Amino acid sequence: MDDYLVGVLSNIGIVSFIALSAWLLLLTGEISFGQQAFFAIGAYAAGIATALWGWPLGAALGWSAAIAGGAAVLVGVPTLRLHGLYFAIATLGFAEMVRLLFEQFHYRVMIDGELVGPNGSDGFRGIRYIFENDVGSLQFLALIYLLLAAALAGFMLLERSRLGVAFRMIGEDDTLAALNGLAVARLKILAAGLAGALAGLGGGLYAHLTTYVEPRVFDVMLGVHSLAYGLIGGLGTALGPLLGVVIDIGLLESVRAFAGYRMIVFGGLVAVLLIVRPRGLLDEALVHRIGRLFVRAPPAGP
Amino acid sequence: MTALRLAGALAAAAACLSAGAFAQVGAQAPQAQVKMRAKADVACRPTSTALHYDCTIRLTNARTGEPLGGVTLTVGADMPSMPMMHSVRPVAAPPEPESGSYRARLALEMHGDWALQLNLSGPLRDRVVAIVRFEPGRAESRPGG
Amino acid sequence: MFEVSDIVATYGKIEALKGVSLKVESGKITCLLGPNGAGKTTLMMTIAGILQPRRGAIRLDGMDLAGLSPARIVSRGVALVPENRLVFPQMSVRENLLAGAYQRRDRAGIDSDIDRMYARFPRLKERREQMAGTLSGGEQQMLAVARALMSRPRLLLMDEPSLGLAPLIVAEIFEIIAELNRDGTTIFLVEQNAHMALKVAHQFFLMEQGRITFSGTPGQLAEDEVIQRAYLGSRRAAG
Amino acid sequence: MVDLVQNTIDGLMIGSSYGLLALGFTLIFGVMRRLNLSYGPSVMVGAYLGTLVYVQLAAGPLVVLVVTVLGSVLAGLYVERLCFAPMAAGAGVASMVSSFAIWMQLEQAAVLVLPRHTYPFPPLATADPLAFGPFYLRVDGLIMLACALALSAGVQLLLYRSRVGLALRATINNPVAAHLAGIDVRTAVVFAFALASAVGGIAGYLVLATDQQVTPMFGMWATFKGLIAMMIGGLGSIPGAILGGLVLGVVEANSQWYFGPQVRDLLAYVLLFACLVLRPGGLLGEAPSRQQDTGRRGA
Repeated sequence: MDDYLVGVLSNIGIVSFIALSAWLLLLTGEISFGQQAFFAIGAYAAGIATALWGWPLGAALGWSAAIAGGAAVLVGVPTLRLHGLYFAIATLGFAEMVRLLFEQFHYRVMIDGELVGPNGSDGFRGIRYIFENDVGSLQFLALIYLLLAAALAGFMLLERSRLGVAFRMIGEDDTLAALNGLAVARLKILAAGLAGALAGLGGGLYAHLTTYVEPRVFDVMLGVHSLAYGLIGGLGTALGPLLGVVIDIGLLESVRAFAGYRMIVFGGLVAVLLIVRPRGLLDEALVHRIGRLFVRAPPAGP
Repeated sequence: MTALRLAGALAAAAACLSAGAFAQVGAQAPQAQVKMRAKADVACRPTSTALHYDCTIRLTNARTGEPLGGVTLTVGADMPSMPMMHSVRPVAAPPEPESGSYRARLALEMHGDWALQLNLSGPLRDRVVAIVRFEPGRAESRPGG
Repeated sequence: MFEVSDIVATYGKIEALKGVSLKVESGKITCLLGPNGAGKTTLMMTIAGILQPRRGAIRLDGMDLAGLSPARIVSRGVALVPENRLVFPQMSVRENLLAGAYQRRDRAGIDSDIDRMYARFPRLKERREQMAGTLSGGEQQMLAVARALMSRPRLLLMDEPSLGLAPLIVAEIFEIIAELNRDGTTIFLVEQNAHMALKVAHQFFLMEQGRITFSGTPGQLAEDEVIQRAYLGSRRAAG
Repeated sequence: MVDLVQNTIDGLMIGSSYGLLALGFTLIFGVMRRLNLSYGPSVMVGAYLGTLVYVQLAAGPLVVLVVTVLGSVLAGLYVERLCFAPMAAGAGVASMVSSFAIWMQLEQAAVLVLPRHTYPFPPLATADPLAFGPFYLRVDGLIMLACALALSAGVQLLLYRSRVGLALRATINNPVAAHLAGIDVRTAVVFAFALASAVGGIAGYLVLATDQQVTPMFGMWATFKGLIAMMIGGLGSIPGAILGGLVLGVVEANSQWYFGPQVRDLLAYVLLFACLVLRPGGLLGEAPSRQQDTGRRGA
């Protein structure tokens, strides 16, 4: 495979994590403009762990997921009392706070005669783990998709579990869900924590893929894109956001013929798509219909 | 509290999973000792075609400061403000007569700040990132690369 | 003469109206009875133009109203007092009345009509600068009626005007309905409270599952045994 | 102390432009109950057209103002047609994401027409600042403040004293009841978009004429400043929008002076976040009720 293809596939895999993260919150009925904050926290945490502390990659990735998930739970407690637009703007405010804090964040350590570490708005260079340890780009690609597959398998299990049903119930109508005895607040915080951990894991992978991060990477653009993926691809299944990413990054690549008009064409396509299918390509109805093709007998409840 | 405990358990599971995945990848390459690192200076000039730039890249050994010749260099580009959205197909940067000097011609999609990814292979496998602001008629590197 | 013929309307794939035809005589009070979910509100919303019919015609004195926008329908002389007393909660009583006259341009006529509404509904006059959302249920219903009248409708549609109101207020509302009719307004109302409707209405229709299943005068209605049991409640069962 | 007062004066002036942006935002939000992320970029398109006639045709300030406002209105209506009009009720999130996609589109269109990073914008006033004792008042800042107050008063009058204002408020209050009262809700929505874009266009003109330069980033800047000011002041409140803008301006000016530009931006978001968590209704708005909950499925 040529480097370019590997690079694009790696990007698709990594963006999928943050897209899944935003989608998980959409599932519970909340719109977050702020998942890029957890992606950023994960990226910096994992980068610091390998480049400054000499941790192995696996530990660093676990750490990035844990710290981002923890941060998401902490932020979720005050913000999830808000709803709809208020929650969306609060997440946006939080994410921008995180980005601007990283602009102020200097933590540089002399390693091998070179200052390494986050340097405010000049970014964090030299997250060279995969180069120093001879992890090939294909190997890294495999790692990305292994983790993504694990996350997807988790979602598939979630969809069949009581927890998944609970999330969807809350997403449909949280008052009704509460009347049915669900601990809505805790479940939402759980969803926020899981979503944060997913984004953090993606961030950790991203930092090691590019070897370089800077606060600007994590601005609102990334967050709104990741939200859009779920809506383009469809809200009915965890494959929806992935399809969204493939369409976006894949389509962006394929309409390269339009050169400078790319965003004009793409923006228009998305707008038209959302008119035709406001809940995305793989919406609940379609997923249900496809599901019926494969499952003759009704699935047994837990 | 069950929900939060479950969250903790899932986070731990995620950590274990990633650690497991690492074990496969990392097992082949035990933590290397100090490895050679590259440092790069990038200078770009606009060409007569809009959005096309001629870049001269000087690679040095980060520790000794000696010119770094004989590596295979490709140059990709990404926009930090739109990460992973504008990955430009990497171009080969053939060496110039002067040792450690390479030249690449970049075709960008829009003006603005780009993170040039200098991918080194051959005797040294490394990636160096240089931030360059491309504008119509000029290009300017951000120091610190 | 107001006439609905063979109206079909759907909610998604569910046919809510399956070919409804009925006639409302000018100057009379006509009442549409029917159980919950029969399609009565759908019919009202379709006549008012909020919902578009799949097919069929809606005619007021020969003018076709089907397919027109709600604003056009109001300007042709049809006003709906919707279910659940939809008022503009953060606007004053007076502004609600002004909004009802939105299709009219005669400033002086509007002002004198507002005074007429105040005369007819003295409690609205007392509360004219109050936000409509702070009114009681009965007052909101009166405001909704007054607002509909502000467009000077030839046909007034009312969707369950007594719903959720205290018996005394219900009696007052029906008195107003009778009064409006005496002043010459044609009224077509949906009502569950058949006892009250029997006192004022001249003509009845019964709607079940999206179809008209009975039409007749109050006398014929009272004679029909099935309707007796279902809508008027047999005295034996009640006692 | 002198610094504090001077910063506050400067902050009030720049804050008045934030207030105008918030005013436009709150109008669209009030009518649609949806978030128009393309609001700032529409204004940016107008400003780019203004710059175009300035750079290419050496047009005077008045022409630039008219072109900017008209361009903003046209772009705003384009967004309304594509992202809001065709969306069914209940597709609030889709509208928002769609308006984001159109943001990307507008930004690229602007860059295609004028590819450099910055372009000059004609200055609002070149007169020296007025001195009052130790304090200075910038003339362009004063014009900005005066325009903001006059425009918000004008919009308030329009909403509360005119027929079209009645239609708009009725639509905001209860769209179904507005239909039944004979109000042409679609026209009211289009009018709200046009009005909001025009207010945004004027705000954009005032800001850019003070900065004397325009970049494609202005779209994002305008969206976020308007959004923050609107939320601080209270969603749906016109005096709240202006007040929120002024508060944001004062906080920014002082934090810029004492801590630098990065902390200024940080504090703006801290203010937004704290406001939302502690007082979601904003300074003058009403606390959100479940019915007004937007962006959710039912919105």
